[in-house]
Amino acid sequence: MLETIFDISRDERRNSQHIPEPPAPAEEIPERFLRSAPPPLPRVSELQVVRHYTRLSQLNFSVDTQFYPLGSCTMKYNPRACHVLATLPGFVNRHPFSNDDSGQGMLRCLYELQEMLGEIAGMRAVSLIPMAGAQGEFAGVAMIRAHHRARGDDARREMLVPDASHGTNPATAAMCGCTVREIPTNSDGDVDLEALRQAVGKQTAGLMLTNPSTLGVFERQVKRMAEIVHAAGGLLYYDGANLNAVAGRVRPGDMGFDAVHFNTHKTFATPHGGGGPGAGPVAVSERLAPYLPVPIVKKSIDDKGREWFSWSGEEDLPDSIGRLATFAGNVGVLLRAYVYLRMTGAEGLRRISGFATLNANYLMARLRKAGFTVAFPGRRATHEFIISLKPEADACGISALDFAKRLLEYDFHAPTIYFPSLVPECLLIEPTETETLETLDRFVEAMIAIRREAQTDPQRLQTAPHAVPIPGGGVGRLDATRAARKPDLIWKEKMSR
Amino acid sequence: MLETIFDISRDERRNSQHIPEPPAPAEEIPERFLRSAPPPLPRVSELQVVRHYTRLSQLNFSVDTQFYPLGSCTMKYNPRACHVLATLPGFVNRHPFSNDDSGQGMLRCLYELQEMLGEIAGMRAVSLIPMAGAQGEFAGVAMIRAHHRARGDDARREMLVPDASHGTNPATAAMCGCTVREIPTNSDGDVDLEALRQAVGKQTAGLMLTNPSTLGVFERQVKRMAEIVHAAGGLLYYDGANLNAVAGRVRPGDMGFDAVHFNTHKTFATPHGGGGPGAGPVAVSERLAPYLPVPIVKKSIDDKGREWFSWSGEEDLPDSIGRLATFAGNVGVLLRAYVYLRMTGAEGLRRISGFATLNANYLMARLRKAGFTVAFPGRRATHEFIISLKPEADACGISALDFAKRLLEYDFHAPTIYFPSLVPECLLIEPTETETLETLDRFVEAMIAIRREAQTDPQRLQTAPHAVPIPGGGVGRLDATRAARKPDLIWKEKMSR
Amino acid sequence: MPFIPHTPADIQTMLQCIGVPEVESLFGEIPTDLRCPSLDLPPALGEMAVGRLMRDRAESDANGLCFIGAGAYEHHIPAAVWEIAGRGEFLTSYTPYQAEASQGTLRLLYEFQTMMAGLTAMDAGNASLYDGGSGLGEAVLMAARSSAHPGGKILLPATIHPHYRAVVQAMTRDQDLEVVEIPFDPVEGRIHPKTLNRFHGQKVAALVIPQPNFFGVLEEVDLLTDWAKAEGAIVVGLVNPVSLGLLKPPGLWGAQGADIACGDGQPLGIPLSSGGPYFGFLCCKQPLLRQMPGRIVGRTEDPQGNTGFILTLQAREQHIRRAKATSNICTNQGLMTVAAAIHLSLLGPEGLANTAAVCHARTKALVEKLTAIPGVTRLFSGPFFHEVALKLPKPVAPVLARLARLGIQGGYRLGQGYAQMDKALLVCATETRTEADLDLYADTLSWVLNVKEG
Amino acid sequence: MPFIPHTPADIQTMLQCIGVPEVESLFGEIPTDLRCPSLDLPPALGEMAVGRLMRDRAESDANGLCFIGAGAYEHHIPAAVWEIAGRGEFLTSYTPYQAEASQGTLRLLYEFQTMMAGLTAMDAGNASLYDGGSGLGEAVLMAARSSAHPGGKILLPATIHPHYRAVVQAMTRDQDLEVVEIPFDPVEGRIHPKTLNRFHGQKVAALVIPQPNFFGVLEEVDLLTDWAKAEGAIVVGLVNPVSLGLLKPPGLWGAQGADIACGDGQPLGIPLSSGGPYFGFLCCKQPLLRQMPGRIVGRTEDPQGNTGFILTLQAREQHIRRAKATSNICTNQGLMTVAAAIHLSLLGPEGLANTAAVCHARTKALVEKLTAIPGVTRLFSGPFFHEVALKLPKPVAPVLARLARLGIQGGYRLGQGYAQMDKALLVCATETRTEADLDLYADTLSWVLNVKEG
Ligand SMILES: Cc1ncc(COP(=O)(O)O)c(C=O)c1O
Ligand SMILES: Cc1ncc(COP(=O)(O)O)c(C=O)c1O
Repeated sequence: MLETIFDISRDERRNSQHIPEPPAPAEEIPERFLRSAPPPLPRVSELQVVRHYTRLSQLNFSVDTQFYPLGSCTMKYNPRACHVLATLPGFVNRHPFSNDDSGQGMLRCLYELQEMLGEIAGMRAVSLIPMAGAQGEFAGVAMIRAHHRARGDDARREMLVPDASHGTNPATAAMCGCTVREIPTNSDGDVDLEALRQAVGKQTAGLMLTNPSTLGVFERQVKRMAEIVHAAGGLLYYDGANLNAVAGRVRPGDMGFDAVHFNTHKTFATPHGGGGPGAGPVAVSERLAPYLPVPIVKKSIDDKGREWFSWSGEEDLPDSIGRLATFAGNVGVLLRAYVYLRMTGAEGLRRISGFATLNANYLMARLRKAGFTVAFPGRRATHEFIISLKPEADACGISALDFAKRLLEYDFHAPTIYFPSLVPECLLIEPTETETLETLDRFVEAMIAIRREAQTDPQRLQTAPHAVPIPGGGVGRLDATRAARKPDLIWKEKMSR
Repeated sequence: MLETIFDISRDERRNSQHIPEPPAPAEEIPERFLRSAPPPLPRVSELQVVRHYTRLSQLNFSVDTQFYPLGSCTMKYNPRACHVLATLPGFVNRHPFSNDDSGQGMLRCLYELQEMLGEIAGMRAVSLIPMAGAQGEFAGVAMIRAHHRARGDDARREMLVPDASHGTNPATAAMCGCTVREIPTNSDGDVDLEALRQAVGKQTAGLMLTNPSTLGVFERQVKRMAEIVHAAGGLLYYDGANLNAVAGRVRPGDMGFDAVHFNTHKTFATPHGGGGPGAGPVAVSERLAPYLPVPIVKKSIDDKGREWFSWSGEEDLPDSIGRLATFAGNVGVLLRAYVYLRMTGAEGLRRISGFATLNANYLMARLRKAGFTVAFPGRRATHEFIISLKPEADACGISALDFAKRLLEYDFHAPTIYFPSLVPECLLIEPTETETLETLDRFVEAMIAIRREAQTDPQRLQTAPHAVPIPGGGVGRLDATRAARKPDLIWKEKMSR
Repeated sequence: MPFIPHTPADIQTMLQCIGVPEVESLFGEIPTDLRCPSLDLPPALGEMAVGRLMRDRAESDANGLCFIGAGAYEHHIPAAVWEIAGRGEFLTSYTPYQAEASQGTLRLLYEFQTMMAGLTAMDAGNASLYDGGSGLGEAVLMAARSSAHPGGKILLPATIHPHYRAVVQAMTRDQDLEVVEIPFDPVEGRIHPKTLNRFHGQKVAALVIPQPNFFGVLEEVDLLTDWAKAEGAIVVGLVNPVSLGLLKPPGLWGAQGADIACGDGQPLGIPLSSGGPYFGFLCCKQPLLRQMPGRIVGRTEDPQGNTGFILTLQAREQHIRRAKATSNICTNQGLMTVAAAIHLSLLGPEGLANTAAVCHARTKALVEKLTAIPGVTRLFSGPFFHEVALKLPKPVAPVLARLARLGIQGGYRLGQGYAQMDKALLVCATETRTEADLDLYADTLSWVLNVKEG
Repeated sequence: MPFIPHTPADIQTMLQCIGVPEVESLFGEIPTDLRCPSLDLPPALGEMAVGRLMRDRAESDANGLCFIGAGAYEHHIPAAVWEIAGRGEFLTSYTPYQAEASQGTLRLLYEFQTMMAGLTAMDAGNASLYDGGSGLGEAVLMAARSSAHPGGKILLPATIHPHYRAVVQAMTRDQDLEVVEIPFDPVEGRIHPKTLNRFHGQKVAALVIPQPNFFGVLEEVDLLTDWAKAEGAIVVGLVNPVSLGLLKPPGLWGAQGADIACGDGQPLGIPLSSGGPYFGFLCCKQPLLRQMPGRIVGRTEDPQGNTGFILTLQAREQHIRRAKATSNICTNQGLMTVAAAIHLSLLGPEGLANTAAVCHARTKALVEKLTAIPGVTRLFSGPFFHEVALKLPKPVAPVLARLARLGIQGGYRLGQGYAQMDKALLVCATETRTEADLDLYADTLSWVLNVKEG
């Protein structure tokens, strides 16, 4: 059993190589400002730290170690070159307020990234600032509201979202002071156009849409939807989380959207880091350009005729929705995206969406042939697709959760479960383009084997995982209810023997 | 079951990001020089490579993940700072034949390392060239022979080594054209002085000695030994593999040795890298200095009065035994040792040997109290010590090997077994100074538990390990005989489906 | 094909199984008029060529000797921090939805939460927000939601980082919250507690207290906290985590302590990186727990009684609660918290305490050296931590430009964020600055100030 | 205490258990007159200070644009190579004595052996030697041991790297082996097969054949191999592993192939690092297997029939055979082979083949540009791989010094290794050199050659 770092802490243990000599006591800081006891941190040796966290790391499933078909998350291979080149000393050691002279390399990369993202989105202008997709959404909706406000129409405070939309969409709308109205999906997985028509009106701020949608299908009537919303005076926001399915093939701008965010950590292969960081740059059409969050990289020509890059802030964009990040957003993440795009180029990007789609459709076809229930059997899969385990649940008394937990024991990370909630007992499966045919086939075999187990030994699933087979770290299925009922969120035991 | 990289190879799979565009065919290279088929390498994607080798890595026990008390190997914590600072771009990108101007930083470090090692050894001059301990030994014995040769006494070709000496000692002597005579050890673990006295003579080239010896005790009569050998016209070589026990406290030069090698990968914390690289710098007394292997870093003062460092070769040391490395030896490893020594200083070095010794003596005391048989109960342990499992073997029919294999299942790397061969069923245990008391205590508990198992369930040991619990990589005890009988050393199956 | 493992044979097998002739057919549902011809992007380069390009660009970015703070601080980062945080299993996993397959990340986050709650003397912490500025925005929204005076005023001192205030503005604009700026005392460079009296009884929802404030000055946190609590307001402490090695933690301010503590985690092992990725931390007292935004990890058990860790209190979050969630945050700054947990473990209590003390001592020494230059004086009289505002005898902008050309990043020009401060310079010296660095700066500044304009 | 975890309480517990009053007591067996007072070493520095010191020194080491080869080559190293090879489990494990706890290293080494044997067309390979030079030394000793003419001549062409020949000298001096240097044809820059005829029937134990040779020239390996085999000699092929992407592997030279192949593995993903750590590789045909020095990994099974890997044929090694071992080598260059295996897997057959082809093409282009400069000519006429010896109109040393000051490492001065070659320069261009690099070199060299002396 591995312990926490606090269990292994001991009084008076210290790493003097990291402890600066204490100066003379800080007399001129009055007593009342000072803490009375040293901060409660673990006292462990450097070897203990290295060993503890190295072993902790080994308890994770990750793209580097397992197939990780987590739908909507695009867990593809993150080229190490992106990571290594974005963390070169010149980049990581620069202070955000260092003068622009000292950041021309970085600024040039970001400027070019702005240009590339504008082209990929089919949009006029780009701000790289948002630090994740959800913040990109915030920027988008805030810009839509700024636009209405500027037109003297601040009553438009209702945001439309499909009922299958990702949780960040309605949550974002709410953070921007909008009420949310959900539009139903029809049985084909497209938005119900009639319902949309009835929903729009003078109150409509806009519509937020993911396309391909979170149902794993391409919203075919997107242009009609744009017409309806635009005709009603609303604007359209494109949630770019699923761009890996269509990058280089379809552009949100061409579909009629007014704003879009990218999830660089999905489409452009930034590692997800156990939860982040990512980046959520936004691209907008001409009419929203004045409202982009600042700062933005601008290019000018200096007195010697050379290109010169600098941050441009509120002075240049007086109508901006303002600042969303303290400095310039997740620069290091954006550099990773830049490197990735320089390695793929336009053709590579097209290939990525092509093969992401091929892998998803192949996996869907194989699972369907194996008798699994595909949520939208009449539709092509995009880069992901949904199967419903409702039949298995009804027949064997197992749930999608049970299935997912058992998959871990087969050494696969589980797909996304119970999202979108429209489809009962669903798995949202996104294999990504970087996985091999052999891996997909092994996954299909595991799915079939588990279904067989569901029939013969449902308890095997219901109690899975028994212990993910990792030394010292194996735990069986964890009790989520207990965790929420009496939250134990920090270590409270005494921290030394 | 993980496969080899060849199992997952597929025809026509390729990583185009690493494949340069082929140029026009190399017409001017005549056909007869060219290979007819592409080289037989695996065809795998970058993700496959990353996943395959990441998972392979997880199959290893290592200092970063386990207690690794492998006697004679000094498996202590390797500070990450040494690794990171020795691999800064300025150091790793420099060509060995780049001009000295471009290497002043590196050369200054190596020069100072020479100085520091000379001080630690109590010797006059140092060459950093040897690339491991064994090559350091080679340098030492070759210098001893060169010394005799220069004195016109080339008949001295017998090298004395204690019977407990490490295998590299006699093997080195043989590579230097010496015959080897082993000197017995007395029951206290010291060399039998009388036997030594009788062994020396006109044929004696010298004596190779490790002190503390591989028996985990300090050779108390070392000065008498030096006198005996010197009196007979031989020279003394100090195998520095065990220096971690006495560094900063006793100097080989003061003990009477003429040459010494360091194992930087032991004493100065270079990671062992699954087998290497290490470095084996040699330090020598005045009389052997002319024979040091080249090149050596020398310091001069340039025309502007600044210190200037450069490699000095055969020109400056015409009597050198010559070159042992193509370039300048394992520079990167030497830089690690330099960083380590700058962090410890003299006091830190003394502390290291102090606590290495404390840990070993504590572990020995605890195991002895628990009823294990210590090989030299009358002696202090140095940084390591030996226990013999002969009583357990006789009583339960288990062997030291069985014990070692069972320890793996307790998540400990096994100590060195069956070396030195003088002590039957022995474990040579070296805990090192970087391990905590808690870890030592857990190790003792495991040893006690295994001995109990030996009594109640010897088969549990004899068949251990059943599978080291690592996902996909667990193997039970491997058949060494089968491996040697019909060697299967390379993958011969066809390399694609 | 870069990053795509498919062989021609694989592609055939797969297309056959799907029943389509080519990959393009899979896009048949996309209306043809939407399909775009090829994009105008720079041509694809191999890794070697991109490597050379990026190395050239990185080399042109040199920071020089840095005396800027202003929200981002150069600290010693032990080499082990990123060696371990960069391991593939941390780097390439996602939010730990499948707890049993993510115990590494989860256990680490539990430890991280504990460390942050311990540093701030709070009862709980979350698993990170984007950065300090947006973290403060979330803290303000959280305070507004939890306050006894819903719709009341949010008091935001002008001694808070100007960019933080801008972010709070942007994040609250569409919420119809009344955010009120509190002016500072121009002599002391901090809020004079009396300034607050004019808000007495005016339904103050929350007061944000920066410690140290943007000028590096220490606010009278006890008095301010007591005042706010008496008004029934939520107190949000905005703190520098390294300063907490030395300074009283927000949870202990005044009689009752602050309710929420937040700040930027960058000083805890995160490189400067031109501003990001950093991470925002957010901790709170028990009663506010269910108003917290972001991921939270809890300890629980499996059926065998093994301890395990899991994302918990998810009913606060967007993926469950949608429009009613406490925030829209989904992806956070996970990997940065991995680094921070490792960093704090390596430093330990004494490491953090001494680092804070040395930062203070170095800044004090720097200020002594700089104010020895004729015409250079301290702008404010309040006690400071590791930043100090100076007044120069000349406008700051050209001085900084000149210093930069001489390899010194001399500080933050306060005129950027505050009116009428064109001659004010904010300087910082952390434990990374040696005595020789300070002397070099003082000598160079002295020289620059004496050079004739031109 | 740096790297020592003991607390005062721990120390007391431990001393008590041992039964001594203090740590010093543990050294009581060391004669007092041997104990030294404190050493004169530089004072200990914290990691931060050492970091700054090393960064300053590394920054003063800049390589510039490099056209030197001469045994060490700048190649593209995919970023993934060291990201994975640097993982703690590879970095901090030891020689895999406990096979069941070292399957990672062992399986990788088996793969590495296979790749090297495949590249060289041999039957087996070992797990590395120190470097190319010492590896050749071992190969020569191995050949001498295995030869049908024990005590016979070892023929070592002068077209072999001068340092390699020096290492062979040093390693064989005390073995009483007769190592004979073979001169090269001054026009072609390689061994003229006729040169060998004078050794006909003279008990030649072994012939070493470099391909390409030190001048970059391709030797007539088929003819040389056939001659040596006819004499009953062992043939040792000394090869550049990248060249084997394009060139015929030693195992296929002549009618029977070479017996041993060796060389330096540096071009396979190992950074230049001023000369090391690199690794030597050694492969051989089946009959010589038990004469091989170094670790060898074999495939075997556990009782359940699981495949596993283990160190094998240990009866050759020093720890078993002591004075009768095939070599004294113990620690080898393990981690470098980890990098090489990953590197070769990432490149694959086409990657290595194209790299070799591009190296050749770049060098060809470079030579065309340089020989367009008046007075610069090729020194030798033989076909080349990726290095070429040039004759300059002036002594090379000052030209190189001047080029270095302009940021170009222009090549290897052949006068260092060969008499009467003071105007000869060995240049190399790998796939890392762009067309623009070549032009820059040509322009700069042309300028330097035209500058008036003084
Ligand atoms: C469809 C969709 N939209 C939005 C988001 C939010 O993006 P982020 O997590 O980067 O904030 C996600 C992330 O999972 C998503 O899948
Ligand atoms: C006592 C002793 N001598 C010599 C050596 C050889 O050193 P190296 O492995 O560095 O060649 C060792 C290595 O294990 C050793 O333990």
